[in-house]
Amino acid sequence: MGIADDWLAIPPEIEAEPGAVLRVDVEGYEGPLDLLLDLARRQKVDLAAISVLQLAEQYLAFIQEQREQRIEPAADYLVMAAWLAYLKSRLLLPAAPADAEPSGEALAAALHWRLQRLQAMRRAAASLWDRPRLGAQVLPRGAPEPVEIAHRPHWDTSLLDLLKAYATQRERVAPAAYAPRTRTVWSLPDARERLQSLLRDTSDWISLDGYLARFLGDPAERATARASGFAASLELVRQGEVELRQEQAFGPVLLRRREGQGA
Amino acid sequence: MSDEHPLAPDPALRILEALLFAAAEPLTREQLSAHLPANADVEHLLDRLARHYSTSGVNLVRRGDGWAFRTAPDLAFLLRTEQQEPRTLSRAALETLAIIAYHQPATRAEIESIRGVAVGKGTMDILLETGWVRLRGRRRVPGRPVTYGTTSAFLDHFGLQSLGDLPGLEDLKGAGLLTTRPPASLPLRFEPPLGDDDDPPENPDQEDQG
Amino acid sequence: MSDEHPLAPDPALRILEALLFAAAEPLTREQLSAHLPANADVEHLLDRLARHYSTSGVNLVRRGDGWAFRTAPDLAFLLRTEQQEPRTLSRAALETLAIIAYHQPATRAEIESIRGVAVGKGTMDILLETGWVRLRGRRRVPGRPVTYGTTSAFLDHFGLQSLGDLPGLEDLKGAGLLTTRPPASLPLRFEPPLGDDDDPPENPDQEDQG
Repeated sequence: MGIADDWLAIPPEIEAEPGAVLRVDVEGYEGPLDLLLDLARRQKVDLAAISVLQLAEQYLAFIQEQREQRIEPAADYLVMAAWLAYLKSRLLLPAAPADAEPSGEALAAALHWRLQRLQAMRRAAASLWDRPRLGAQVLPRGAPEPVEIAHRPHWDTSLLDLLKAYATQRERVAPAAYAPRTRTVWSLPDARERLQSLLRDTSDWISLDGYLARFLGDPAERATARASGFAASLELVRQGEVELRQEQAFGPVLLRRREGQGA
Repeated sequence: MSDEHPLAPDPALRILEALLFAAAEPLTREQLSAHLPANADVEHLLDRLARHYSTSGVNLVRRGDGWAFRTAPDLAFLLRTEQQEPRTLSRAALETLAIIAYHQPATRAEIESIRGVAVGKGTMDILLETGWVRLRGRRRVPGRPVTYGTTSAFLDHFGLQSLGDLPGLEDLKGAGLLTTRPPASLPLRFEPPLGDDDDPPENPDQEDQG
Repeated sequence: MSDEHPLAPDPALRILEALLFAAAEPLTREQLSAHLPANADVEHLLDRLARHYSTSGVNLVRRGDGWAFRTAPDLAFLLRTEQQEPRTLSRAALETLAIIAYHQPATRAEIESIRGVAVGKGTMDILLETGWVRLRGRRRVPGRPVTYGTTSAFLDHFGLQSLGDLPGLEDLKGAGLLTTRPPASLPLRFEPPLGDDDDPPENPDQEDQG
């Protein structure tokens, strides 16, 4: 990488030496390119016709002058100075036949192009600013009438929703015809009486369920009949009138009249 | 007909045009004439400019002491855009709407007696905002309570040709929406619950207020 | 010569006129055509309207994708007394703006290589704050540096129809001054921030991310 590539790189931090010369930006210039452009302008010729060699010498003289005043220009000015010194040497010395480095003329042309480009951008900036600008020479509508945004609700309610709502209310307020279901319940005395009358006629074991089935046509009454019948049979056992037997868990409950009792 | 601007030759009119266009507030004749030659007849120029813009999309109008460009009144709609926002009616609003639809004209007290709860003011406001419910008039009973009914926008929205298209109770039952038959003691649709001392609903033409 | 407005018969032109008059910012063709019949030739209507106003105190001008009414530039003398300079830019900021405008999309390194000096952070902040400069995307090179470009507000502020209207653009292009590398005739690698393995700046359309 030649020095030509380096001169615009971000300069390394230069360590401040105590008591040494002041390092400052060159007053009034925005960087080395700006300084070069200004020096070029002082040649009072068109930039296209400028002598790059002369420009390099002026720059180097300017920097030297600064240093004599014990002012050390900022690093990028010095990098440019080094590059220009190199350029000058390339321009003055004849190029060696097998020289890999670019010719002095090519370096000078490149610098020239950079200066022209910067100057072109400066002129463009100025002519841009000289245009009739909005708010300065051209005005927009002073009293714009902003567009009002009206939020219009869109109700997503369907006829079905409406009808459901109506039906729900009509049902809610309709007086309910509440009729508690009456159930036949066998009382214990009834059950006892019926068991007694059944057992009176036989001395065999009979199944409680089988006996109930004989009496009951309505299956809805079977639960109450079984509960009351079983409770009544226990009562009869306690009084010594009846024997109860069950062969296995959940098996049929069998009952028989006690011998010597009853009729 | 040419599209060329007929004002071109008159620099004074161009100046007025630019000044009035750029001004944030109406400009008075004095403010305008400060920019014109001393002998300019500002009043006359303003009249010409106003006439020139009279059929345009913007008009030059007088505002107090001043003059200003304003959008032509018939184009004011351009400056409003509508944004639809989907919204859902609350259950209370929907039920109230249903009662009004079936029992109109209905007073608030009647609605409340059917719903069994008070109707909030907000609920009625929302229904009026939907454009589906309107004030129909006043019942001729003590206190002259306001009656509510539905609008043609209501019919439009729900796809009904007329109120007679609202399904009857039997239809609702047939559709499985009603499981029990409401007792006859509740009023049927279109029959306001009139007390003994109520007048029948007035002629809607007399009654309408909107 | 009549003062009657020759646009009167065309409702579409009146609508465009009203919309553009009412807006402070340029309106795009899409924004305008939303208010016109579907078959309206907006481009043609805008041309007619612009021609109609071309000699008026107010002109209809194109600003990038948008159109806006603006006071005629030759009447600037009127306004100078009324208006204060709305904004001034430092020399550094103005140069940076010009470089971005002519070289966009441009990275900070490219701006710095043209100016020969680092771009202060404050400078870029100020330019972004003006609303004239925006982040355009990232260059597809190592480090993916951010690229900058101008906005439609930039066109509006500087009275440019499009970026093609930038003063002297064609001459600068012809002179080879809008490249970020020296012309091929210069056998030099000259841009230290970019290495050999850098891609050239891409097509802005591909590069844009926002």
